[in-house]
Amino acid sequence: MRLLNRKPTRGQELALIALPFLLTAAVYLVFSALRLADNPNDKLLPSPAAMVEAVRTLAFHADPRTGAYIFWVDTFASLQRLFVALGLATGLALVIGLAIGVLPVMRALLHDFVAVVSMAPPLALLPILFIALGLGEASKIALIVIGCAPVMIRDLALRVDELPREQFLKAQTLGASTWQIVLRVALPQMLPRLIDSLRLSLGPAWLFLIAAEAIASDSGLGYRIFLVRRYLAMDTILPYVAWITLLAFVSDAALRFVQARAFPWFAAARAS
Amino acid sequence: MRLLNRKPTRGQELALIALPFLLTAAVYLVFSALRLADNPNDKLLPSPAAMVEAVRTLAFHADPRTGAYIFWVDTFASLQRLFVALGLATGLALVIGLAIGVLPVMRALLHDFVAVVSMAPPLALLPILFIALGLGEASKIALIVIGCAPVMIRDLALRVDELPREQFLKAQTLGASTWQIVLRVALPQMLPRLIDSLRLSLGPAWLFLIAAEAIASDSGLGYRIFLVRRYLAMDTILPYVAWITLLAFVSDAALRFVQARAFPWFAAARAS
Amino acid sequence: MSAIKVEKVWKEIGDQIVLENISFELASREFLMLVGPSGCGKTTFLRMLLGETAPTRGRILLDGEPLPAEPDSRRGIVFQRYSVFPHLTALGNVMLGAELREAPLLGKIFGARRKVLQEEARALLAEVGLDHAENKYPAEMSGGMQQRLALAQALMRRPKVLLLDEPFGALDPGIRGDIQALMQKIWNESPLTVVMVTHDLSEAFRLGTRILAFERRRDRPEEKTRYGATLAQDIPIWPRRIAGALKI
Amino acid sequence: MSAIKVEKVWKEIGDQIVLENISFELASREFLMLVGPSGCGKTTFLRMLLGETAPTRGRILLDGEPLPAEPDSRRGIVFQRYSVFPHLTALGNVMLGAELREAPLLGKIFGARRKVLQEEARALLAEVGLDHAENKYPAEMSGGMQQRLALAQALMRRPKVLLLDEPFGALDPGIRGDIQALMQKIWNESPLTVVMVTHDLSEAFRLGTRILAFERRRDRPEEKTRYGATLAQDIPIWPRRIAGALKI
Amino acid sequence: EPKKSFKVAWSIYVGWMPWGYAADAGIVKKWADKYGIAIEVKQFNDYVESINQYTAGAYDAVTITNMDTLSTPSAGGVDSTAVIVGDFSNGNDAVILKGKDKLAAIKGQKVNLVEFSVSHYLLARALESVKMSEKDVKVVNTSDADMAAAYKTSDVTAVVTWNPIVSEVLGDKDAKKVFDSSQIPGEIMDLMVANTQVVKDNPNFAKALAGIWYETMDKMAGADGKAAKEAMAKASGTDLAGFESQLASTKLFAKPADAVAFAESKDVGATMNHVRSFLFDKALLGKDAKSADAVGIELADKKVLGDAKNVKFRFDASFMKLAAQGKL
Ligand SMILES: Nc1ncnc2c1ncn2[C@@H]1O[C@H](COP(=O)(O)OP(=O)(O)OP(=O)(O)O)[C@@H](O)[C@H]1O
Ligand SMILES: Nc1ncnc2c1ncn2[C@@H]1O[C@H](COP(=O)(O)OP(=O)(O)OP(=O)(O)O)[C@@H](O)[C@H]1O
Ligand SMILES: [Mg+2]
Ligand SMILES: [Mg+2]
Repeated sequence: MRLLNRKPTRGQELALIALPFLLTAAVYLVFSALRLADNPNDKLLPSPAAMVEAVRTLAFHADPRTGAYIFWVDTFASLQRLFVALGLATGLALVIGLAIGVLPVMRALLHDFVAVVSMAPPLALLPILFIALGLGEASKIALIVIGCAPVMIRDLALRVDELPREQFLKAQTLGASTWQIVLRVALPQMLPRLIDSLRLSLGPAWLFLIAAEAIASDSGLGYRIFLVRRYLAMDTILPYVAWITLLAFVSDAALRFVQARAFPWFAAARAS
Repeated sequence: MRLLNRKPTRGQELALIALPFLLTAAVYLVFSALRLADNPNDKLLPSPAAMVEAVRTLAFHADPRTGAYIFWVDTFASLQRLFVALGLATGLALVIGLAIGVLPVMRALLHDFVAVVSMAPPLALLPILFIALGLGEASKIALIVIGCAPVMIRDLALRVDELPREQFLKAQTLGASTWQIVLRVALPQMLPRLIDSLRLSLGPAWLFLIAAEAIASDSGLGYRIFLVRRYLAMDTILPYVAWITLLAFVSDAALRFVQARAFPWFAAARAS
Repeated sequence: MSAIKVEKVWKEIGDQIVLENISFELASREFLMLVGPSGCGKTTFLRMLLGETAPTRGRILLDGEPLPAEPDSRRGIVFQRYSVFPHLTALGNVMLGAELREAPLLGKIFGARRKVLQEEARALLAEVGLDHAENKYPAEMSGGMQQRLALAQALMRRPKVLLLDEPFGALDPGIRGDIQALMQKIWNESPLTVVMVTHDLSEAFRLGTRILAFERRRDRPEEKTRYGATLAQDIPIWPRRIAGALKI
Repeated sequence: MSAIKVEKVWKEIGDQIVLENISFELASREFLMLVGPSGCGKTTFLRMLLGETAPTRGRILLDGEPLPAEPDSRRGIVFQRYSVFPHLTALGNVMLGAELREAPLLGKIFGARRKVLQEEARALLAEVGLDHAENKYPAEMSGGMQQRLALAQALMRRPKVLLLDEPFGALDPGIRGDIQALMQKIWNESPLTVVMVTHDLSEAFRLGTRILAFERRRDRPEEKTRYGATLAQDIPIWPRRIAGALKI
Repeated sequence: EPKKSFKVAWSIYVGWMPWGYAADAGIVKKWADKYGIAIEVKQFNDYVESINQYTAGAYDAVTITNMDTLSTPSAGGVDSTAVIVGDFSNGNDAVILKGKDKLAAIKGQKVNLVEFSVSHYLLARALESVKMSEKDVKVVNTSDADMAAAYKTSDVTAVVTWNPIVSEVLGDKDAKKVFDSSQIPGEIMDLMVANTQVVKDNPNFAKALAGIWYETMDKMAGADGKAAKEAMAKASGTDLAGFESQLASTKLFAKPADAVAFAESKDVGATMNHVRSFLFDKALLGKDAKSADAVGIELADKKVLGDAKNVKFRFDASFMKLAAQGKL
């Protein structure tokens, strides 16, 4: 039978899925053990026990001075920034993307500008951003928005373009005004596509968040990673990275779930 | 007439396209002039003349110590890293993406693993990367590859999935082996889609490049930006950012051009 | 009343002449069938009737007045594909026209008035034979069901003119027969003037009250851009079909 | 020789019984038409003949041997859509089968041998009436042209059995007539056993040598999963059509 | 014009951790209230960004070294006054070689450091001490955050960096410290620098800063000093022992009088001379600078180094004096 037609059984499938994860873990453990045997104080590849210990201290022991549980404070601060920023970016993308997609005048005005802006590396403009917005939450959120929104706007405008022209004509024969077309034809069909776009933006958003927190912050997962990086405290960094990965993965899954639930028509419409 | 149906004339269109660019330039000039009036040595928003001067020095005057034309050396170093890395990422995406998309066994093995890896923030894992690959070009290129490839792999596997099942069946009735199906059915249809994916990766790739060059380097656009950031030399940073934007924009246009030229069947096939 | 008058209409697209000097008058309540070889400009002509694009020369009058330059609710349309909204259920699709009319701001009706509109929409759905599918999304329907739905949707807004561009071209023959009968019934019962493009001559004779054939007289490659299609034939159907007077 | 024997075949998908106890024998060179209401399992049956999916119970024999469990070059197929490769020209699509046969590693032939294959492919293209379109990509072709191309592509590999799943369902009636004639010509001239699914009874009678009708005897909702479709009718066409002996 | 609220930027470094502690412990608020003003003390993770923000005018004062003051705000036209000389690096910055214990062995090596930072300056001074110059080595810019990891790679053989990275790197068996800032005592100063115009218009702001600083110093020396240091250790991502070891290589002026004495000593002038010629060499005194004299530096005794018409960097011991006299 051709390899292409060979489907693993459920059991084989689970084994195959687990394999690369286990392999990665095994490789880590071997190298960690080797390094630790050489130098018990090696910080680069700490033992699992050391990582558990580090996380336990951060997650379950209140900071004596402030009474805060650092791990959770960091997580909360980062997630708050991330969600606020992605919310803003999504809102912007929806409004501007729809405008560009639906209105020829707005397309002329903004399409090329957004295309150029989306190519600019926002990290290099940080000093200006910080001056304009101060060093508080605003500038961190702004960095994420500036990093993610232009791409999302372009994506959404493209998606509006992909709606069959016939839908707009049809709506007009049903008496729809421009506003009504946006509201009842374009917008509801863009919402599930916006979720796709948002999912794609999760990765870059985390990147910008970490970069912003690395520069000016006093809490957050990215802040902590950069703070302890000076000491090469991989026993903290690695669990933090795993935790960020997990958070991103869960957000992604949640978005997919929302998409399937809230827009039952979408999966079929996309397939056809 | 509905706003939706109102198309600007060619002249109006050009004016509208130019407007936001001119506006941005005007806002910059006003604020720059205000700050410079206050402090003629202000570094944050230098005058256009100062920027031209800075670029001229870097681009047309050989560095007295090394005899190099810094601007071009930086550009060349960065582009080389970027292209090598994107080439590698593209190759990886093609091979692994096709494998996941075509072979159920490889899908079980790698699909979820790649999904998880694509969520990990690569910047935080730099120390391990350094140890594994050293501090030279390899680790910079690896950072870009690690940052871009998982997303491209996922994207490509998804695109293979989107090929109608019927094509694979049809090919089998024409006697194709798995290998032949990959080579003559899946691969050629993936190439133009890979260009789409590559275009989407340009933004993140520049981001990772700049981040990598900021960490350890002695040339490159990102290196220079972070170096002169130490004394807030925005007269160098801003032209560099504009230059990066231009380079990214041109690469994007070039990729679109290649796609249209090399795959004449693709535009129509995508539309239908 | 919804008579159409076409006066010396020319249409050029780019530097190609697509239609050349088309003139005819169409009385109210006619069922006009537009036929002609592929690429002769039938769709282009329909798009001018819709107001999506304007004639290069000449003009089109609707009830004696120049046609508005954009689509409006007097002219309903059913395309070959993409005629219903994928994000709305069958009922939502049919109600949309009424909702847009009555709620300029939100485009959505609530409360008691919604109930009334729903009943109206359900009656239309029943008429096109979709009474059991009101909660289905288009993607869950066959092509034939979608085109019926598109008809019901267009009728909800009570257009004076109904434009149809090969609405049944993609359907299976059996299903096609049903929907043709439905189409004739609708034309018969509603105050509609119908213009329908088709590739299928037998369909044209079965449904129409009049058949117009477009044709490119000169179709050699070097002539293609310099001469457009003209009105080649104008065939009234005999015995005459008269809307409302006819039993099927 | 390419006789098919179907022995007490059952097919369940999930916990729904789709087909129930289907048995029949098909002689070599027959042109079998498979008809039945939508959803009765015609496509499912064809997919079993193709080897894409296996019967739950019973078995299918091809020339006395169990059917291989995956598609191979003895059984060609034309689907309703997606039957040609969008990235290859018409000529490339037709040549593909031969190239795959002769170049296991690259799947591509060069040089003199390529010229020979090209001529062969051109002859086939001419036979299906696409001689002027050999450099066109499928997206540049109409639906009818694409289905002709799919036929030529399948024939290039000289299958013993040709499976067709409503290949002309989406075509306009005029074009449909042409392609039906073509189909009959092909069957007549090549050593083929044909199994074709159709919705169109008149097509079935026009082309087939034998008609099988599937039907769900019990189709009330609560019975739907517990009883599958069975072979309801088996109609030989009279006067008998015999491949190679018949003039159209 | 006088203003009521002020913003101070500080970044995470051993000599500046007291600022964070002072903010958390309410010392900042106490002194601000005393002078009827509001002071916001903002922590930066990234030192460079704090300098940039100050230079761009978003902050009124910043914790910064003497060298960076001259190269960035002062060269950028922002007239700046060193209100407090908090400490100088006394071993906190070091040149470290892998496997070689003589500085001279650095010849021909690649040296990883943060270019244009005090590390770069330290390297220049170190090379001078063995009659070499920067031409004898190859400098590779490397971010401080990644220096510890970079050292562990085989292609890195020489680094110049600061604490806590120095102790991190020295944890390695073959890491040898061949030169450190204790060999150029007093040359790398950690300052609290404020905008001169702001200080002139609002002397109370500078007084409050001095008040905050020396009260915090007292706290650290006093009974609950251990708790204070523990808090600072935690905030800088380490533990008490790690923090103490960093403090050990920092000459912290716990008493204002010591700081005054240091600021008024001749050594400051000599140091600034070294610093400005180093910066001029690297073209960091501005593009139009024709000589190291381009930017004027006013010392505590009002003597000016360089262009007296373009004084942009001033040492002012008066506020520390007030603290020493208990007149705040
Ligand atoms: N947007 C366009 N740009 C350029 N040419 C066009 C455009 N639309 C139509 N044409 C040309 O106008 C002519 C008429 O096209 P039209 O679609 O009206 O034909 P048709 O009679 O509807 O054909 P069919 O029966 O295939 O639908 C064709 O030759 C076509 O090439
Ligand atoms: N992959 C599947 N999963 C679940 N049910 C399926 C699947 N494929 C087919 N079925 C079910 O099997 C039955 C037969 O489907 P099939 O497509 O074979 O019918 P058909 O006779 O070809 O119909 P049509 O004329 O509409 O093409 C249907 O009731 C369908 O719901
Ligand atoms: Mg048409
Ligand atoms: Mg079927």
